[in-house]
Amino acid sequence: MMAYAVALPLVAAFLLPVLHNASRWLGILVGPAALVAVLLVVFQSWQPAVLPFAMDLGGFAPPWGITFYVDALALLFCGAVALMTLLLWPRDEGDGDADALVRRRSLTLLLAAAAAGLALSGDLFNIYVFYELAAVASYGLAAERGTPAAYAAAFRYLMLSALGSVIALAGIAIIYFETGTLNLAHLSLLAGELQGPTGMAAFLCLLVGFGVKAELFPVNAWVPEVYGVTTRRTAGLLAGLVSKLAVLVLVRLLVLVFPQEGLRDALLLLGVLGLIGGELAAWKARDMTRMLAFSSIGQLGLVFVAFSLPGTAGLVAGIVVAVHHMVLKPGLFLLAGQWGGGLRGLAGAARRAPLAGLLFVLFALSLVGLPPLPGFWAKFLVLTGLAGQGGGLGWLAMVAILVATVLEVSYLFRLAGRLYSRGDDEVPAAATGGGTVTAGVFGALVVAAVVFAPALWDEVQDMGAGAGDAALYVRTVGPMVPTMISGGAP
Amino acid sequence: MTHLDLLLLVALINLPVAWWLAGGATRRRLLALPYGLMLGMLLYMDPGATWDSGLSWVFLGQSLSWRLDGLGWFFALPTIGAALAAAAYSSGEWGEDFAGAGGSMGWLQLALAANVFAMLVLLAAGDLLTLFIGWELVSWAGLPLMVLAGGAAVGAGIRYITYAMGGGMAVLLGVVLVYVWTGSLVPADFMAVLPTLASWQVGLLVALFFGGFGVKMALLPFHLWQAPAYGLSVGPAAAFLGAISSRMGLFAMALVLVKFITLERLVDLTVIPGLLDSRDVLAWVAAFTIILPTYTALKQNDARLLLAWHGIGQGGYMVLGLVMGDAMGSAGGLLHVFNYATNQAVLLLAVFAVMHRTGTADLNRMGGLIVRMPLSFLALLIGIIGLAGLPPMNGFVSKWLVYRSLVLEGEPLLFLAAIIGTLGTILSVYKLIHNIFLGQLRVEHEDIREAPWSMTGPMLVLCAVIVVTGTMPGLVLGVVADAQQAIGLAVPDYHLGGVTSPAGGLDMLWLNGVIMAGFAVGAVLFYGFGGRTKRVHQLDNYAGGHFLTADVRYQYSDNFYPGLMHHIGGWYRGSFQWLEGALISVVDLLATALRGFYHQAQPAAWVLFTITLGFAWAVLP
Amino acid sequence: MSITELLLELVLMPIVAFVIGLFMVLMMRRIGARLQRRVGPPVFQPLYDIVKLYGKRTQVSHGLMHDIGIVMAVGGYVAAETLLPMPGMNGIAEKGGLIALLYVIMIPSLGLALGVGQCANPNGSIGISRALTAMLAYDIPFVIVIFGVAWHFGTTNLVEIIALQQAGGIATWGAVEMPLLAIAGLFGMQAMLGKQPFEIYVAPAEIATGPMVEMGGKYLGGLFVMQCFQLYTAAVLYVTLFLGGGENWLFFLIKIFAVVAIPMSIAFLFPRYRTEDLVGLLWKWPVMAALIGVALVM
Amino acid sequence: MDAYIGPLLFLGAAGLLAIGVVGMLLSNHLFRMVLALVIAEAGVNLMLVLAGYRWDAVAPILQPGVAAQPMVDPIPQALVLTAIVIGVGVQALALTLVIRIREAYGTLDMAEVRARMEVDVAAAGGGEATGSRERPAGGRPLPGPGALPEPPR
Repeated sequence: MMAYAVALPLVAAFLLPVLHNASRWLGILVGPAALVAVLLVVFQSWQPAVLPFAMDLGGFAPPWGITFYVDALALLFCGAVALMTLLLWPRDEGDGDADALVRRRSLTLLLAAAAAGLALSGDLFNIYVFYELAAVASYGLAAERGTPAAYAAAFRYLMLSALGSVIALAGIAIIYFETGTLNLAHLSLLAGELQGPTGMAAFLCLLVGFGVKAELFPVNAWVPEVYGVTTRRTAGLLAGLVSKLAVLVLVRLLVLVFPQEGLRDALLLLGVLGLIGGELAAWKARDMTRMLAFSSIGQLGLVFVAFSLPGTAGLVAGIVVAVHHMVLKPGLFLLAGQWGGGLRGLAGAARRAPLAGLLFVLFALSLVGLPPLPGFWAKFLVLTGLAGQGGGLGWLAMVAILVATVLEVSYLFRLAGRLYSRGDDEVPAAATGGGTVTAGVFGALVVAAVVFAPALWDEVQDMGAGAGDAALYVRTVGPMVPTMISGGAP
Repeated sequence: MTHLDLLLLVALINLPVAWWLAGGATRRRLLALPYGLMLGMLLYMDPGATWDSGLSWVFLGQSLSWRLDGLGWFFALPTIGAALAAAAYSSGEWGEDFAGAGGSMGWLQLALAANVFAMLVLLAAGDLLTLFIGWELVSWAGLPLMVLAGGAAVGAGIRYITYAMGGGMAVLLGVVLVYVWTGSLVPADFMAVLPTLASWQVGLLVALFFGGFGVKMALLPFHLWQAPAYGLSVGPAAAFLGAISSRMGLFAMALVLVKFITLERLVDLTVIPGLLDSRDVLAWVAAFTIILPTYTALKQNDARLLLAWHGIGQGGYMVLGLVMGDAMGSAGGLLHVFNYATNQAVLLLAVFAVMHRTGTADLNRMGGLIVRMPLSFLALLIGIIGLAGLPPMNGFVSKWLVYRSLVLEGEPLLFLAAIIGTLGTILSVYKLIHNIFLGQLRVEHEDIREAPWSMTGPMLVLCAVIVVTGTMPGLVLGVVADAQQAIGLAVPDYHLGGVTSPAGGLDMLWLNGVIMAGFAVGAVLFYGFGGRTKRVHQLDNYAGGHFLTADVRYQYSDNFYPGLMHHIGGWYRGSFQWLEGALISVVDLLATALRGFYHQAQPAAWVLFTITLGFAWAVLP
Repeated sequence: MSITELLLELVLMPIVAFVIGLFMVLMMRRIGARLQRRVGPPVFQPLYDIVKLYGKRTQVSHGLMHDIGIVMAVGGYVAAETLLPMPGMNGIAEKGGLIALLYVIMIPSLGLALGVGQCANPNGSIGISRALTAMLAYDIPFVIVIFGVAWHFGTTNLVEIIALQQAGGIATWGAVEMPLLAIAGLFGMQAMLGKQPFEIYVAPAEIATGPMVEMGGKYLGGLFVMQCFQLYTAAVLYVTLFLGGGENWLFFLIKIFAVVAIPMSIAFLFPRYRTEDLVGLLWKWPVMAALIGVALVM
Repeated sequence: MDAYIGPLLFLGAAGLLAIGVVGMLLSNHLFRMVLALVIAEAGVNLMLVLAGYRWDAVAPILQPGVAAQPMVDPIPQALVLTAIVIGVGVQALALTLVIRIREAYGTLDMAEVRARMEVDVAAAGGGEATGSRERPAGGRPLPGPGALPEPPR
């Protein structure tokens, strides 16, 4: 049943060009229809009694076949994939050629399919394939605008990401070499094999490999370039959604296969570097898109810091921070699309588009953490987790989060001040008027999070507990058929 | 639905109501009504009792609760009073003038109402988490009120919010540490665990909370933002902000440092063994906060900035009094919050009344306005006497209490610092009143009229409050005593006229009575015995034989104290601006380095670097 | 001490102070004359001056604040007198202590400053800025002295300070136990009375650029009256703090005239300091002496 | 002898991977970077195959008549197929991008391409590009007798 979440967008992606030539209306409707179908599937299977359940694709029993593991967390991300892609559905960017739009839409559907796959898949190599699928789709989206800068940015991103994939594959090879299996549940049983340095080396390879997409600190040099050349909606999708799924994969690995303490410290250190690096670079950025790109690097750093906390508290904090950023960043990117232009040219922009101005202030306040807004609760959870953990790195992380917040306030409200200033120079009319409406939907989501905070909190706590329980995962996937070669190579 | 809920509800409803009232020219008259209602409700609630609130959430494993005790009540009084004065002031001709000049009255009233609501939420905080939530709301509510004036005020506002969030984050870290170390944020629980904490832990908490709240109080290292932020904002907004907004820092300091961590614990937290304990450090920060901003105010040439700088200086008295911790000192510190709120409100409203008429607040472009605006002169005179702390006015009582506690606690250097601050205040307030109201009247100001009643009304009411609470400080001392008991401090035995104590008391009824009697004797001597006086025109003046004409500007206003400046002129090197600039350039350097990282030609190198580092780290034990 | 007795004292004290003040002004002029080898004015000359000034026909006023300035100047000192205990008459010394007195003495200078400001004469304003700078200068050592005394006697109530000193006899006098503070107090008093070398803001030669530039007739008369009160207040305050106050009227008069004679005799031997030098001097030696004195007392 | 073959082959694969990665870093020419990527991916695929390799086993093909002998693990070989396919796809895309960049920027030197791209990305985003030696951000004239010649565009 949940396989539709991957299958439908995939089919729609390939059918779209064909249907577009057949009739204009069909071309427009098929994408959103597929996504709405996925949403229905997700809601339909969201009964707590049934969750979590595992699906063996093609009937092959684990560990031979590929299993899809569906728990509350995976469903949340699947639903998010469908909803966000629907909201950030590529619109006509004003350059008029329809087939560019079709190309962009099919690539987006491909991206959605791959993202759903990443959320659900329970097999390491299958995750690698979906990751590559998502990567190729984002290369396409980066290069698709056809400007020289787009080609250059896409190429640099491709080289970085391909190198990462190569190293991830090396990691997978090491894991297979050690344990003889790639099924996460089975790996979780054989986790004892991976305690030594080779296991740690394997995880590092996977961390760097998948880290490229998750905007991990040293390997995220592509972010400002790619988000600068793509459309704002694609940038929102990439920053808000796909990066979180790469993080989700890493978290599953941490929970199921690599429970060593040292790895969490590595994640924490890289997260802190990403946080401070992102915020400092954003403080210096000259145009709104790149500022938001650097800000997303910073926030992803915060997500890594949150997930590096041990136990359910870390998972819960990570989920809250990840979902909060997932809702916020696309909204900000849409507003950037609405105004466009460098920071200097935005003087008085909010006076001409008051709703957009209000939304920007709402998003900025939540990003910074004004108490009733969800941003504050996320930050509070991370800080209490870190303080509880203590240790030199814990203190460094806490101070880093606080300094990063002050930097965020400085550059976001410097921009807000410019938006509301009585600037006289006219702002170029933005191409897409629709951006504000969608941003309004994201704004509504943030406000809803404030109103339904207690209910959401219980929901998130169960989700965190479920995701953190490795034994539940193995039990759900079911008994492992004994493999022929349990030891691996001679 | 307890009284406190009602009060909070009215404050919340006041937001849309204020926006709506500000819309119409006729409706604007009723702007002050909601605040009057809130003041009435507050006065109906007895400050001695603790008012619990019905609403409390359990969220994220934390319980959020609200209750108003004596301390909260005492700070709520000037908050609502200042808002009432500001609203009344802006509801009249000033409002039409402001709206006419393109300002948005709706935003102003909404921001004012939001500020009052945020402050009430803070003042009624029941536990540390609610305190922080209220703190953040107050910090953020202040921003729109500051940036309404546009132009330079926006830059000052952005600088303010960066400082405020720095302070807020320090407080958040403190709250988180308290939660982690003591397991709970409800005062009843963590106050029991606090004494068992190690001294470095309590030291860190004190540093975080004092630093965080000190940013709002503009204590010394963090004081650069307040003068432009409060001075350059719109008229009644400046009066409200100057009067009470930064005193929220003192409320939080009193609640956390005095009630939760207790002053005794501060005393035995030695910084330099034998010489300096943490209470002394706080006292000296307050002492320097009294001196430096006051002498910066002396050099200001804009009336609003001069008064805003004094706001920072007077904050030092309050913290000094509170930190002394004995009955007299803490009573003086807390009473000074109320007294200073009234003084600063009157002064700023008077300066803005003059600005409303003459269009400028530059001290070098005014003079001789006493003949045209006598009521504003009277308001400013009463305000500066209160600000300088001279007897007939209430400012004297609170400063006397602080001095008395400094003398009898045996703190000569702190006492000297406070007196230097007072003398500096006297010098600079005389410069203020002289450059605006005394001296030669300018040609362009000859036909201006007194400020309209809607502006002079609130000013005169506040003047009456100053004189009455000056003569009968017992009225306010009663509420101060409740506040002191709420945070566990000794209470001085006060009576209507002042304070009695074995080591020398104060009775303002007699003192003011004698002063008024003295003035009467002087008046009798002057009017009774002397001949009839002949009024002369301002140009009929001794000018060493020269014949004075209107086009010669015969006024002394710039470089007002050359003798003093000869000595301390060299000390104005702006070392704090340099410090702030250095910090910003460090951040800028790091940011440029980071941007360089994202502009490198070969990003893949970092993949290899991370992998090799990771393998080395994995292989080595 | 019933209310009526208290009210009688409140009326009587300023009058007694004024009379003693007149004789102090007379003594000042006589000492000046003796030092310059001339006879000096007759006994009631100060009174004659005041009556002449009040009687003048042309009284030039620059506005209401100009008049109220003089009223505050005289009234302020009248109020200050009631705070200073005399032998037999304590007035309201218990109600307001040493610190209150320090502030009440500032009211006349503020009133004078406002009055001169209203005269719209920049020379007057320059004079007032000098006067306030001088006040800042001499108040710092004076305040340290007050701290030392209040800490030494453990109270700010003047009546108690006198009682303590009289109980212990000469050995417990302020001057004996706190010599350095006494010397610093003398410096402070010298500047407070505006005697050379600290008389830049009241000097007759500087009248054209001093506060008195627009003062004539009863305005100048008011300032003369203020000068009498000023001399009396400074003398009695010094005696109260350092010389054990007056056991009876004879000792009291001897002490205050002796105390006032000191700055008078010093004054006529010195030229005049400029304002910046005045500030420099007063911040250097008296402050150092006072600080060391307080250190010894603590 | 057989004990050494496995690790030796594994080292060979790792060597190929190292050559690929280091080759990509050191080369400044776009096409050489793509070639380095090809080598790296070949290395990794070899490593993946070797994960299932046994010295004394035969190819994992079940023929009806032949008796079952110890066979090499078939799963990594299946995985390698997909990995190779993905690699080829990515390399093809990389080459088309190299061609496009050559047409647009007229150069294949990575440093210059990046500098040009930076100016275009900044222009697309609306802000000014960060300073470079030719066009200093601060706008102040460069010291020295004459301004630098305008870079070939």
